[in-house]
Amino acid sequence: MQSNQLKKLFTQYKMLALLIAIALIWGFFTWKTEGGFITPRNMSNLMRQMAITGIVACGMSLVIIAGEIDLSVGSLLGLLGGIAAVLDVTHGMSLPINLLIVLGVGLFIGLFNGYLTAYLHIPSFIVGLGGMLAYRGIVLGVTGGVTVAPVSPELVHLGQGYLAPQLGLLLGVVLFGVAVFLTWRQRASRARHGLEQAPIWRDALRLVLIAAVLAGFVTTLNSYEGIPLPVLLLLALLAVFTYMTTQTVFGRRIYAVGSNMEATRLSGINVKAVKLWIFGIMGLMCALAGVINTARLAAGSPSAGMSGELDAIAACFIGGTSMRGGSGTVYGALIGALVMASLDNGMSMLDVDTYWQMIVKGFILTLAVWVDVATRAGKR
Amino acid sequence: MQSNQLKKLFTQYKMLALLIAIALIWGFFTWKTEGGFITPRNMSNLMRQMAITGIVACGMSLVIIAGEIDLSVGSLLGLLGGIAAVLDVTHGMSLPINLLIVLGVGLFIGLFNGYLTAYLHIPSFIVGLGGMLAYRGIVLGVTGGVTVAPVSPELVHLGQGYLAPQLGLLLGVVLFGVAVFLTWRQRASRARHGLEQAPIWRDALRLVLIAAVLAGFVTTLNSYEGIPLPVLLLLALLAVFTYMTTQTVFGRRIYAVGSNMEATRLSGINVKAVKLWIFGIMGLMCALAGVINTARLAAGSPSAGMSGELDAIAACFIGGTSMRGGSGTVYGALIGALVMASLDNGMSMLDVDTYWQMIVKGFILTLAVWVDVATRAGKR
Amino acid sequence: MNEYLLEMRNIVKQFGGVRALNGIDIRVKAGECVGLCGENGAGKSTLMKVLSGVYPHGTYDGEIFWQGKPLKATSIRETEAAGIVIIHQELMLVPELSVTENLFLGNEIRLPGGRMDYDAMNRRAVELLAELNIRDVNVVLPVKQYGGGHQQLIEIAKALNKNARLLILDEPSSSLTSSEIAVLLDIMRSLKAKGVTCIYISHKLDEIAAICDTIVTIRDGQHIATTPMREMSVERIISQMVGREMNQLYPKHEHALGEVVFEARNVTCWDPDNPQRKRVDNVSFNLRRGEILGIAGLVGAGRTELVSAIFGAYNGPYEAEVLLEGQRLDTGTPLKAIRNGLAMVPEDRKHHGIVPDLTVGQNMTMAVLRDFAHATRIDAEAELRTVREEVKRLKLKTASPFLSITSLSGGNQQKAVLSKMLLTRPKILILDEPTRGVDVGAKFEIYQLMFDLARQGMSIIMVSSELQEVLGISDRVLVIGEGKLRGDFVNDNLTQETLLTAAITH
Amino acid sequence: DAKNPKIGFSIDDLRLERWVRDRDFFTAEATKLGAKVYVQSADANEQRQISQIENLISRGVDVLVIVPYNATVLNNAVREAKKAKIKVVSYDRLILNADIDAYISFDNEKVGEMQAQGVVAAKPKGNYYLLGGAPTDNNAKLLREGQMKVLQPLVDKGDIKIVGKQWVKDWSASEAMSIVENALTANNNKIDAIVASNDGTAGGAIQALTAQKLAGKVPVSGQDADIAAVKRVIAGTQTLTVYKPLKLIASEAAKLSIQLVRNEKPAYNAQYNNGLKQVSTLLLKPIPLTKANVQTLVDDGFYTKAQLSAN
Ligand SMILES: Nc1ncnc2c1ncn2[C@@H]1O[C@H](COP(=O)(O)OP(=O)(O)OP(=O)(O)O)[C@@H](O)[C@H]1O
Ligand SMILES: Nc1ncnc2c1ncn2[C@@H]1O[C@H](COP(=O)(O)OP(=O)(O)OP(=O)(O)O)[C@@H](O)[C@H]1O
Ligand SMILES: O[C@@H]1[C@@H](O)[C@H](O)OC[C@H]1O
Ligand SMILES: [Mg+2]
Ligand SMILES: [Mg+2]
Repeated sequence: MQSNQLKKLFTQYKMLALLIAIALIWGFFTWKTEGGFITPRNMSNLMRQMAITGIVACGMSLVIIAGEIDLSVGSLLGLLGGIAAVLDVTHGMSLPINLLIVLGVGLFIGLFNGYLTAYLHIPSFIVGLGGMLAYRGIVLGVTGGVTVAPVSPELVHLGQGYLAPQLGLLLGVVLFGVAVFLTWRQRASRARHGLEQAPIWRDALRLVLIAAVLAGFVTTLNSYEGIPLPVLLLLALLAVFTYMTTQTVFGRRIYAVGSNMEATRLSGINVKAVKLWIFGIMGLMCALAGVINTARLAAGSPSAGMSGELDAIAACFIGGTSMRGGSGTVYGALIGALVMASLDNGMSMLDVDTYWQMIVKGFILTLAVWVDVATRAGKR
Repeated sequence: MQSNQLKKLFTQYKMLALLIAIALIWGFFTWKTEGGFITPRNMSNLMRQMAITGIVACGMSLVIIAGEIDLSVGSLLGLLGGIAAVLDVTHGMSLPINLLIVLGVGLFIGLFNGYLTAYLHIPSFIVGLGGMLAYRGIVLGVTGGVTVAPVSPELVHLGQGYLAPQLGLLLGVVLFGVAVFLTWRQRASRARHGLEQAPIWRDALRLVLIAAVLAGFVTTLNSYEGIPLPVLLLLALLAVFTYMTTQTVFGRRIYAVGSNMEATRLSGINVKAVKLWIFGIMGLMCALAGVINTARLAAGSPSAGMSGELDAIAACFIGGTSMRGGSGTVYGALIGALVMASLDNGMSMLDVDTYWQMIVKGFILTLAVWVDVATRAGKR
Repeated sequence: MNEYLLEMRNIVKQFGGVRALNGIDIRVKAGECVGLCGENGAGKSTLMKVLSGVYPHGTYDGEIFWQGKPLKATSIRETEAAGIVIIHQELMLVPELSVTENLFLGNEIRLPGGRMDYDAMNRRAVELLAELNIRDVNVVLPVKQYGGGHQQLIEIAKALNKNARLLILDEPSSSLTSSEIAVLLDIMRSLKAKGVTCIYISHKLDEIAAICDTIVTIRDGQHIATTPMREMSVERIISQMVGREMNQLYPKHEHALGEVVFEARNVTCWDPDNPQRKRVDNVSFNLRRGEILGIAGLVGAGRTELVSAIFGAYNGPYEAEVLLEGQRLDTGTPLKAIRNGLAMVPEDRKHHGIVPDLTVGQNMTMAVLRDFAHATRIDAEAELRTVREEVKRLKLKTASPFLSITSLSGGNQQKAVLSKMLLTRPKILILDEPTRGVDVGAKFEIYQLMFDLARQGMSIIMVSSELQEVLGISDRVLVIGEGKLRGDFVNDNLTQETLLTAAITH
Repeated sequence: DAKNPKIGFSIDDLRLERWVRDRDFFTAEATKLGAKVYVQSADANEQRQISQIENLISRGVDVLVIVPYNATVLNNAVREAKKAKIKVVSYDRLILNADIDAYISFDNEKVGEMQAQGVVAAKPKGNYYLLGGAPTDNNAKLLREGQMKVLQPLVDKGDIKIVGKQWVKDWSASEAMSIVENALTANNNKIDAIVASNDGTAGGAIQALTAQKLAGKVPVSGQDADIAAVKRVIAGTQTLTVYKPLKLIASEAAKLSIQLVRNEKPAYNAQYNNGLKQVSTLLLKPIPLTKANVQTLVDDGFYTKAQLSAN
């Protein structure tokens, strides 16, 4: 029953396996690079490198939880990044307006994808395939196939800037405060409803853990240059999405739709609208990712985001989102993105041959999901 | 109820919509190219151009009918084509042995994919994603990233050769003979079992139609150079796969597995073995497609087959294979491949801008599936 | 040679932490028909799955002896080869394959080269169905074209085709009407005459009483008693199952009927696959406040279609005019229907009722989640409190509302789905086969709840294939036949014969 | 016909900036000479390129001008063309093992040499990082060979240490950026020079350097004279780009192909062996372009002055 014990542990704490995997991967690269991997600077790089995939993966995890898939995100990201670059470079538009337009277009295209899927009942796989071609075509049309550069310093700052260390510290403290407040509020509310309380030491332990993680994160990044802005954005998204999926009506409905759409419909939920908005959010995420990508490159490239959908999807699956829909978490997807980015980063630091990099990535992706499947309970 | 009538017609003869679509597409291009599109020579081109996607689509349709998907086929095709080229160029191996080895490796890798999916329960989407990376990595390793050329004339002949016109004619006649024989045998068997017969005029009409299609096909291709060998192979595969999926126990089990895996398992069928072999067959198809591709290129290229999986999958879906598994036909997939190839061919003859080509293809793909969905019964 | 054909000794089966079977022993003599009785979740299906190799040897503890020899089957193939054939509780058909292909799935008749011998199989299929008195099924059409009742019969035919020594039937009759059940029981008797041993599971205890020689009752995964039927009565079976006496099955209470509150006019539904054919043909009826209206009919009569159309959930073209308290309602979708005070508990629990990835509590609050939300955030504590109250009110058996709903037994899943719809506080409650596959105890509770609701002024429409239930519960009964309204009876000295006659005659 | 010939122009990938310009210059010149041009882009897909060439043949063109995606795989397609009596010109990249009529190009190996020389001139000693092209592009290999021709002696001498080299998938700028970020980290910023194989990847590399405030201090090479790159050269963050006078090659190619159709004798200046035959070649000179000679671009009409000074 030894192995069963282990299985149970993994089942209960799904993320455990992933965290162990990350620890192993980091350990290995740290050893091989003689510590180079674990330096604050490389951690900062790593986080920045995962940011774009991470942003897309946030949206993608909703889509997959709802039982759909979106293959068009790579092209869409390219298109929206391209639009941002064109507006910035060619039309000299100011950053806020530019952002607003790009987000608007992203939302619109996302809703369009959602409309095709939810209302016209075209399987999302097909909508995605079609979009992948069409949106890439439009990027080429919009940019004329030419790299649009150089973009304005304000835009570049979005991709390359840092949060000043003091602000980062402040942020950490505020976040911890929020955690304390939320814990207190939950206890109060449970008391009010006469529900039993979790033992106080457990809540305390949780807070201590949160404090440790926050402190580690902020000090590491601060000892380089501060929290990179794309990473900050990713954190904000993580918070918003986690809140949305766990605390809101809409979030609960995403799981319901993905788990049993017909039963959800018969419970008086407008499943079409839910799907529509999920794709809308996906479009917004593509807009953010596209802008950050353009900012990081300081240029709008017609091939930006190529095969970005695969990275995002892989991140979700590595992070334990179920293929069949109905279960998964946003933080899982981000950990998945971190695994992939760590591999890329570590191998490129080690100067591993491209073909080995591809083989290793393919292998790890499959392995990760296999571990997830194998340790999951009951199913046979 | 007018529109309902139409719906019913489309539902009953699913291929009708597709055939009409092809007629429209061909008509349009013929008009626009002032007849250039419909020349025997271009028809020959068109068929050759669709052959590789068609071969992969044959295997892919089985995979999708069984409720799975295989994203690794593009890379696998590249790998197997690369191996064929290396064996031919570097090791000067004779064609039959080369073919045997490549088919063997293809089968083996296919079975490996199948094993991961069916026995280790890793979702095929993930196995495919992993394979897509890993196999492409191996191609780069095997070829050293350079194109392997020039391959031997025998191998090239496989991709560029033609069946002598007389033989083509003979083939047409033989095929018609087979059709007559099969019709007769079916009637005999039904009589023996005391089942009611279809009216004789309907069988006769069917035979006349078959004769017309065969005659048109053979004479068109013969008036250029004859039936291209890859097209011949594709026809043979169409016959084998149609026979397999409609007449054999194994074939029917593919549908059973895709439609209700649990029920199939509880009927005492080894669903894992069925899936294993479906992937095995997919591997074989990749081997054939890889060899033909190498033959057509007269070289093994490290980027061969890139994104070939998308074409094959799109062909299946356009051809009416259901996303959810359990229904679809091989000839549908080939008609799907023909639609895509016709668009590519026609637009390139018309000198349409690439970006427009992509937009149109994305649009048509989505449209085709939408028509399929919209005319399909019942679901809302 | 051993006197027992089958012995199962000390069988233990765990799912995660849950012990579904807790050391069960049962023995079956050759040629007898054993009735296996127990409440929902007692472990009947699990025991039979262990026996038939669905759970392979090694995934459970204990021993199985078949004809005196240990049986360590690791697959269904092996048990079938030994002559053990099971008809599962859930329909196990492949919707896309033809009826013939389903009947022969796994036992195809082959021609050389692995070819299917369609002609031979089709002929045999027609014969098999004829034995079951089914003549309106075209064996070359896909099985998905046929409704639940027909599918169940096809499933039985499939099992008969396998030449079983031991035939296990796990609730084969739950979606059959009484005339079909009569055919089924006849077939069971003729099988018995041919020396086939049977294990029969059903919550319809009169069927068990009619054909079984021995009754085995189990409770909470443990064996309670094995008794010859001649020493038993339905009442005794019930008390063994439930662990207490139950003197009455239908807790009929007097309740006052009010004015007409609901009206459905000219409901017509067309077949989604065949737009010419009407599944429901111009049905109109009304409903009073506090009334329980039973809808009876043969399988495939179109009752499910009728109520789905009223609820805006019918999957095909339809027309319906619905009036509540004199107002025309727009019930184009379930959402609108619910907003207007209608609620429906669908027939197919697995596909239309539960949401498997959500917890018990989340399933219950699904339809009214908005009520718990402040701005956007769900007040988790308020939600939990409501769930707890509901669990208590409906006597829903679950260790915790945080468990996955799939871990509940069928009857308790049914209660959770019922609770989901009740939380919307409907004026009109539609129940489609509310007690299908539900054990007597839970049934009783559901009936009681229905009466409570009716007394509080809710009007209830109950579709049911169990005529006894219809007669035991309803104030008024509609009979539907071939999509048409065939009768509207006040339940006063009404008999099963009257209803059946109405259903069958044109 | 010879008066108004039809030219089929099959281009590897119009998603790369330089080919867009090639197309425009080529079409303009050919139209002026009375020809009609059909342009096809294969989107970096050899199979598609072959199909498109076949389609151009069906279309009845008189001459094919091909920018091969993969120079080694067009043997069959060229054979088809010859069968239909169509002349074939290999544009920029030499089609190998095939019966082509002419080749017009800049020498890719030469480009590689110029890239390396330009960087060495700016930083004769130190740690070098080599940023290659797409691992699937044969040209990327040729560039690397050219670069090594210059660098190897210096490595042997001990002046230069190559601290890392990577190929960049699809010539992707963002991939290049990550690679350089990681390389800088792995080497504690002790990278003194980067030999990048084209302007797209150079752009990514320079973004990574900017983040370390090293842009302008670490020499970076490129090629193609992309507008963004030229601006960087002017700003001093990119050391050089190799300018291949596209207008020249495009108009020469247009002239040459029309001459072939009209059976006139083009003025070749070299012979290249493509594995099958000696191919008559018109070789044009690539020009290393630094801040000192950007004016060339304006003089050539490659860019306007306004374009270069904008932003
Ligand atoms: N796959 C499973 N995973 C977890 N628990 C299960 C599983 N299958 C059954 N159980 C549990 O085992 C117990 C016995 O279930 P079983 O289906 O055998 O009951 P049953 O007697 O057939 O009930 P019913 O009359 O409702 O069909 C129940 O508590 C059920 O929740
Ligand atoms: N999912 C479905 N797809 C296609 N046809 C269906 C489906 N469900 C039911 N039908 C058709 O509708 C007819 C009536 O079905 P149904 O069994 O629901 O009627 P009913 O009167 O409610 O009987 P039951 O007692 O079985 O509920 C069936 O004969 C079947 O042909
Ligand atoms: O000009 C370059 C070309 O020669 C190479 O093949 O692809 C990349 C381009 O930048
Ligand atoms: Mg059961
Ligand atoms: Mg019903």
